[in-house]
Amino acid sequence: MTHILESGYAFWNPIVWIIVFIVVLIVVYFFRRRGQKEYKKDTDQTRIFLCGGEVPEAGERHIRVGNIYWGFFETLKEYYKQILRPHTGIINDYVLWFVAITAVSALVLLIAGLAK
Amino acid sequence: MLSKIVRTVANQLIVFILIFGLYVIAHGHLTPGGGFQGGAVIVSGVVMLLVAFSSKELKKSLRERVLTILESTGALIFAALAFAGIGTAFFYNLLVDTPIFGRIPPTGPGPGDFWTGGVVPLMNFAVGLKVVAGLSAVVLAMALFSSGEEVEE
Amino acid sequence: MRRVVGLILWLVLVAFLVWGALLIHPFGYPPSDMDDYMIENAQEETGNNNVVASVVFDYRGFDTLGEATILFTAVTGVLLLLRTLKRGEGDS
Amino acid sequence: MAALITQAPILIIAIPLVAAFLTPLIGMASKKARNALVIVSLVFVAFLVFALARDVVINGIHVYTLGATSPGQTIPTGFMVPVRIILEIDAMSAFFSIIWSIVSLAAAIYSLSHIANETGQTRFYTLLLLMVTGGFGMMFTGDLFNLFVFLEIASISGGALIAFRTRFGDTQEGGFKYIVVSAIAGLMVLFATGILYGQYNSLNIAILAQAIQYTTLDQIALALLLIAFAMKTGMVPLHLWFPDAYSVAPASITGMLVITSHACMYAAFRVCFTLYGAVIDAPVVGWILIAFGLLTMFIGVTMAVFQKDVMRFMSYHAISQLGYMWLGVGVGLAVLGNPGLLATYGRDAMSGGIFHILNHAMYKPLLFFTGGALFHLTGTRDLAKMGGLAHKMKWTTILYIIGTLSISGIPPLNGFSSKILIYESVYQFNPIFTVIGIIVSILTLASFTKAFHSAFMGAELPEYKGVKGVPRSMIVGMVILAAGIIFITLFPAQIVNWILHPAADALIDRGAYINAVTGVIP
Amino acid sequence: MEHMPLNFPFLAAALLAAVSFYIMIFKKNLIKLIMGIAMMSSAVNLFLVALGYRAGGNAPIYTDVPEGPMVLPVPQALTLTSIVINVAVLALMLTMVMQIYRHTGSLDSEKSRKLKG
Repeated sequence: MTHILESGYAFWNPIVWIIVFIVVLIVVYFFRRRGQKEYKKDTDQTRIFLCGGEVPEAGERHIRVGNIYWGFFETLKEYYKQILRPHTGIINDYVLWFVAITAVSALVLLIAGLAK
Repeated sequence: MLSKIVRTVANQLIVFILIFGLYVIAHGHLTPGGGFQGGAVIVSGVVMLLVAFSSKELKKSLRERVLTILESTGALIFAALAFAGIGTAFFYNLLVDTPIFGRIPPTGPGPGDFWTGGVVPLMNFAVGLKVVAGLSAVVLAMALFSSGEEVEE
Repeated sequence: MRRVVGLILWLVLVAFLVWGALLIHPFGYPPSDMDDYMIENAQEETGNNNVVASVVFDYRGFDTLGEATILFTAVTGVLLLLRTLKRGEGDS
Repeated sequence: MAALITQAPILIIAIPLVAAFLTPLIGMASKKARNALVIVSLVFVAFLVFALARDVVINGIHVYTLGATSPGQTIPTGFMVPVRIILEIDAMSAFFSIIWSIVSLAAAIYSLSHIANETGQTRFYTLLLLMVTGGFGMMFTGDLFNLFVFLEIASISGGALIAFRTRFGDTQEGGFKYIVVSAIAGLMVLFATGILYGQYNSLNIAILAQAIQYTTLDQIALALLLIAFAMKTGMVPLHLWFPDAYSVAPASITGMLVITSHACMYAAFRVCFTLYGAVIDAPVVGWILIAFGLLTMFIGVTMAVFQKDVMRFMSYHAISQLGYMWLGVGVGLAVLGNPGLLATYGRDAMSGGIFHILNHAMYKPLLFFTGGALFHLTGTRDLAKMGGLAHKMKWTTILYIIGTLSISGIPPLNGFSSKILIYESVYQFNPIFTVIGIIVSILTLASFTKAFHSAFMGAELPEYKGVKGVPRSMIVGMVILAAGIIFITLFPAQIVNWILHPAADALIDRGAYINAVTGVIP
Repeated sequence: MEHMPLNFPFLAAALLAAVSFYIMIFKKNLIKLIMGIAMMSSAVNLFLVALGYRAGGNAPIYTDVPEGPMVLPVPQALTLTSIVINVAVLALMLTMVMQIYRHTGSLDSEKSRKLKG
């Protein structure tokens, strides 16, 4: 039993990948060793620097979910307006969707059956 | 809580409803009927009591804890009767040709013989017990909830 | 809008249902291999005069066990949903 | 042991059932005994499932005739069609039952402390065991009406469990929507069963598959069955009930509901490949599945990026992941009539879709469990109220990262190995589908990064200074699934060869399924 | 009985199902929705029983049965099962509607919804 996952015309072997990943980690670690040495904990070096102004509290400092990917949603506003319209949350609409898809797929199957 | 006439009549009538329900359950393997139908008949009697007396009155005599125990017992008896035949196959009717309910009726039309049917009459009784306990528990719980009473947990 | 579209699709489904009802075997003359076997052999195999009872509890007894299980499930669910809440977890 | 294997199909269904009947009686006596009963029965069932699956993969299909003079006697002597209910387990059923056993065990262990301070725990565990029974029955039965019965068992218990927290109003609404949708789907399945029974006078799937002729009535029945099961799996645009129900349920139940939707997907595969396999208009139905699959992937993920409720966000991701499975299996179905293409990429596409079911069944319950842990600590599902929780829940953060990397297909985790199978086999069918799949994967990673930042990252918030850590049994339940993820990550090829190719072949080769009942040795 | 040209019982089942679908699509009241589901289940039960009828048949019970053909027993068993299943489903649905009414004070499927989007 081979350890290589053949897929179409490529293959995938996690063990080799992990070994390569570890090697890369070691190389990165050696680069990091050659960095600055005079870093000290619990001094001004570790304090947050905000243009010299005082740093706000944890609650205000945290970026809430509403503000993440603002530009993405601003760009796709039209798409989301369209896509949110069927999501009404009314149970009758759910039944209507079921009826619609059943009727349409039955029609498709029937026409395909007649075509044959 | 309805008037005294209704309560008296209900008290008398419940006996006949119980007898008819038990008849439907017991003859499930001979005549139309069976555990579910007879159980439903008996539960209709319970609903009559619930209408005649208030749910608070009925709660004194019908504890939901007892009903839960009865329902689980009925289900367990049914499952055990199904398991009994597992030596050959699950649900194997092993009581045919045995002293208990084991007689084979003559083929073709004829008068029914009560001691036939193998495990079927026993399963009818188990299902009847289960349906009576379960449905009356549901009806009682709904009545208690809608009248704002405490429903046992 | 919704009403019109819904009516159209509903009519399509109704047409399918009615057409299917017309296409089934003529009423009263069903194909019946399996059922004839049960009607003939129910008395010897299960010792029941009531063929329906022997189907419900012997031939298709597993369905009946599932049916009883569903009733048990529903009763448990109803008693679970209608339980009175303890102190401290009122509506919120 | 041989006798145990012979009786295993019914024992796997009956043991959780009897345990569920016993739970109310024992729960009155002591809580500890009740929890022990639940865990022990599920562990024993898992052991039986693994033994049975091994035997099925080695020795072929198992049949179990209920109530016959011997379990192997599917047809009464001197007769040509079976009259009794037959359980039939092939590699596909075994595969799904393995998933179900693992996830239900993890969910039960997770529940121990997740619902520790709620009322009605005994009934909760009773319904949980009944749900396990329903799932196993759906996967094992070879009888169409019996499939409907077990579908109803799983649906009713699931609906009651969704509405478990009765002190919130939205749980009742979600449970009601789930029950209504399940009732309609079940009634449509029953309608189709009646149509098939009226034509061929049999309820056994194998016998129906032998006799079926694809008349107009059969086409209507196929549409009813396919769309009913697709609605239960949550295929766009029939997914609208899906987030409503999944977001309000207790997290352990949400993890199990994912697998019940997979069980309905199994039923849909069974209908398409086995029941209608000989006569079905394969390209048309395959393209229907592919189109709905692509729609499901894209709309699901775009809705998920938008969400702010953590469980709802994960539910939409569950929807979009279901699309991958529909896509892979749909491609396999579209080329079913063409042995050459089937050998080139169709079988790989189906294996990829089924492999994705396995991976999804591991990482999606894990992610739902982490969401439940967040709810357990903060008491809210709103991501906007969370932040800096990595200080409180270190284990949960690590497990969440594992699940995130896995769901968004980052190598070397298991999501990647199934997605590469799907991508490269679907690419030979139509390159556009692969592009869409990769875009969906990118959006998945983006949205999970957003949720990760807003929930775990950042400084410790003042309102969550006092909360305690996540209880141990919840961690254990999550670690079981994470261990499954790591195992699949390390040995993808072995799993594909051991169980996935047999499962795909079991779908393709319907003759074996029929012969197992009719007794004809090919 | 004579051969029916138009399968009236099957037509009745189909029309009953159609009416119940109409109710479920267009009636906003939750109780009416449940009524629609109950009608749908009775339509399915009628369909199943009608499937099993055999012209001029008696009930398949050998106890003092007159001579003649017997109707098919399996559809009756299936109908029995599906009746009990639908009873269970309806009981659970009504319970949830009671809870929804307790929480939102409304039975309208538009007013009593919290989950959307």
